[in-house]
Amino acid sequence: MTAYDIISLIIGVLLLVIAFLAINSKKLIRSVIYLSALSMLAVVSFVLLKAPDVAITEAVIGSGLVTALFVFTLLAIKRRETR
Amino acid sequence: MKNIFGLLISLLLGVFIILALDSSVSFPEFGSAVISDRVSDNYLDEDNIEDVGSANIVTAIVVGYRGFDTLGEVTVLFVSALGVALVLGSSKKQARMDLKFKPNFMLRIGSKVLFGIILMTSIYIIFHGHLTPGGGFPGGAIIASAILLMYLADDKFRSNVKGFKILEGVAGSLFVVIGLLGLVVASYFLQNFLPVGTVGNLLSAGIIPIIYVLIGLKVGSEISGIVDNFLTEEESL
Amino acid sequence: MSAILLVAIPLLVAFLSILFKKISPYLLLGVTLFNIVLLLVLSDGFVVIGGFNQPMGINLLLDMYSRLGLLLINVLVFVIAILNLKKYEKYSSILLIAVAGLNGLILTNDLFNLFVFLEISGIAAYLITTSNKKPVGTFHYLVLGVVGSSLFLFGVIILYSMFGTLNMVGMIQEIQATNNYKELILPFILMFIGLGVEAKLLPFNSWAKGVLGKSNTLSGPMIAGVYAGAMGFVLGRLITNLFMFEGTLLTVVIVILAVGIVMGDAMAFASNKVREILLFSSIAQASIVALLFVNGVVIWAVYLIIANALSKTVMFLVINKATKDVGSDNVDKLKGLFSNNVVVGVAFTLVTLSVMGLPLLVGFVVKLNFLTVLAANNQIWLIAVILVAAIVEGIYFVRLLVKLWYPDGNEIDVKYNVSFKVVFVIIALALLSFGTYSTPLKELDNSVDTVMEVVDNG
Amino acid sequence: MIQYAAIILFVFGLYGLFTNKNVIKMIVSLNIMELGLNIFIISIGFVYDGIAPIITSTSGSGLLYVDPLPQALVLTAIVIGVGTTALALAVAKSIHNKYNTLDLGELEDIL
Repeated sequence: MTAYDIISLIIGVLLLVIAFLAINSKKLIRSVIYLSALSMLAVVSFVLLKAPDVAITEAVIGSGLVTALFVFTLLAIKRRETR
Repeated sequence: MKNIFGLLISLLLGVFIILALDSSVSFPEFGSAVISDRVSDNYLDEDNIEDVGSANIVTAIVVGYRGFDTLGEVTVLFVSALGVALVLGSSKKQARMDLKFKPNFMLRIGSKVLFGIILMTSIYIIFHGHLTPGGGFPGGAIIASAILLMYLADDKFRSNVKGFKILEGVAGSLFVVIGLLGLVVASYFLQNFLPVGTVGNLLSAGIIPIIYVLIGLKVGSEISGIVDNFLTEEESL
Repeated sequence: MSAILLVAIPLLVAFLSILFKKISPYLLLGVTLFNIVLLLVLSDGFVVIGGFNQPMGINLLLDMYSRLGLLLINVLVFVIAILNLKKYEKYSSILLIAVAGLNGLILTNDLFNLFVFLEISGIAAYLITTSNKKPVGTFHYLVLGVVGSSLFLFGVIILYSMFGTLNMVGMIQEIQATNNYKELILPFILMFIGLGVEAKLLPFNSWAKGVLGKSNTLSGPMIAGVYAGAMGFVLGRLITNLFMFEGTLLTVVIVILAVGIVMGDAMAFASNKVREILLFSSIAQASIVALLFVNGVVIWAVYLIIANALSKTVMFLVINKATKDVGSDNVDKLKGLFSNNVVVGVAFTLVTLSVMGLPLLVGFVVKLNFLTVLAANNQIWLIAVILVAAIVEGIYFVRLLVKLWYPDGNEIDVKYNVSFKVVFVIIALALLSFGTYSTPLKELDNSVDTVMEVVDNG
Repeated sequence: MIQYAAIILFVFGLYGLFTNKNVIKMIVSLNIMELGLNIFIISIGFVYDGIAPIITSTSGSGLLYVDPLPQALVLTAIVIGVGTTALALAVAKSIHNKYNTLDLGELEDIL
């Protein structure tokens, strides 16, 4: 087992654990944060798979902007509920 | 209980897919794909690289060989930006959503400085899309995140949404027009009708950098428009 | 002149239309007219994009089969756009994108490109359904649509990693060269299910109830007429040329489709809302179309798609207009709808009888012919299923027609514009003349399988 | 290894989609599914000891590159994913505006 295999094993397991948490967490905001973390891990795996273009795009879009959109939606919903 | 049951079923499905792929002879094992049997061998061929002129082969595929897909993808983003505006915005005037925090002076000025730096990064990434990793999509998204920063740092900030709309429409139309020019000047839609120059130079690869700049502008303005739509609401509330 | 203009021009105009909002409905009409004219003058053949020949680049294929599909789509969108000119101005840009997406979907000869166009037309469809003002239905449609296209992409990628190409012709050649059928079950079933979502086949057609059951004069005919027609053509292309359903898989697919027919007609029979009757009937019809393609009855399947798209457009237009004016789509509330609108009533009746497959109408010709072919193939129990379904269909449609014609003390006031009436009459007449005069489609018989010819001859 | 994880991730997304009734969680599940699919697509083009498909001045001939085509496809797929996610969130917001809940289970009683 090379170092590469060990790293990819760790990343793979982490991906699955965080995905499970994202699906099953009770609070919506946690779910969104886990999704963002998952996206970051996907970036790492893209780098491991030698795809720098995809890694940059996923880093900006996946874990940045999409998370922001999720958070804004949750904010707007929360504001409506408090009113 | 229902949860665990569903989990088991889905895991079973996953294992089934994995086993089916593993037992298949044609499906290559992870890490031992034979590129020379695939179309991609042509893209990595040196003569073809000289013909297209882009050092980054992924860019050569995205904008060159499969440029039509990219046109489609820009359209997807266009129509979903249109849809977000249609679903969220109504005829009434829109105002900023109250974020319930007051930004202080340092934050406002500091974020303006950062805004410039981020914008410069995005321009660099877009212009070097055919040489280094990056290009129109991440570059455009970085533009949008700069705009997002301005929205977050200043609770009164409203970008020029109308300007975005115009930029979006013009950039998209220019993309199609360049494609049609290829049809008229050369003989195929989206054909490269400019000289390609030397592989590795900034001014090389013919229409690829031009299209990537247009894509960057379009993606940037569309995502900024979406962000604006999510951060505003009807004034009457 | 090149077939690429069929996609490029609608896209260009769509990008421009957000700058000129005022005239965008007229732009839409102009573009669809332009496409129809273009389709009549274009010559058949492959269209290369970017100057890269297959397998490196993407190419499009225009042949008799895709030409029919494109004509159907553009004519129907033109008609629907005219009828909704004033009411749904905001949706013109989206309809332009939908036209571009559906044209590309039928034209393309590249599997990943097919996925991209599936997404474009899909998102346009979700947006068209937002005009229903029923966000939950739209959300269901969106989620299932995304799942479907993801499954489709999954299948395409597995095929790519096996054969190293995305071009459909190249892929078929590779598959024939390898000739290992067992490995292909997984990707084919994934792609089939993925397309089945949009085509309203089981198991992912539950979105149809939320979307079509609450539809209006824009979304109803668009989704049940235009989209169903386009997806039928795409499914037919893939089933006849790419998918090789053999052995157990063939049985499974046929059983799923047969269940779809029976379920659709049974649900329609049980419902007392007009729109639900129509949508369940179109689910059943979609399954019949797919079943015909699986059995290799291409020519009559094409016939059936066209007849269905035309008739469902008329039916949804009539019913949705009436529903809007009356405020309910319950059959009993709409009693006597046609006693004041005789022209509309006659057109609707003709169209319905055509769907049921009565003599003199196109539905009859189609049904007779495909049943003959199936009988020649010894598919006895399949014939039985289709016949039983047809009887059930006959019962609920006749029941519906009787109620819509006889007021029975129910007073309703629905006015149809002249433009509506003209459209209904033209489509009904088209269905009639198709039924009695079927020679032009005989010629089609020879020119449907261009892809196979190309595969064989290189 | 990552390939197996990607397939399971895809299936996890499906699982989340069909067990959750909350609109936001369903959209999160959709995203997880798309992420899994994207990683899977990249993984089929991976070659051990391959390098990223970018020509630099130091690279001579005879080098082993990973397959660039899947990377190009994923770039497209990611952007399409953003489009659908944004649209889905907008629809979720309008569901909440109309019914004051995000739970589709509760909505079944109203509809």
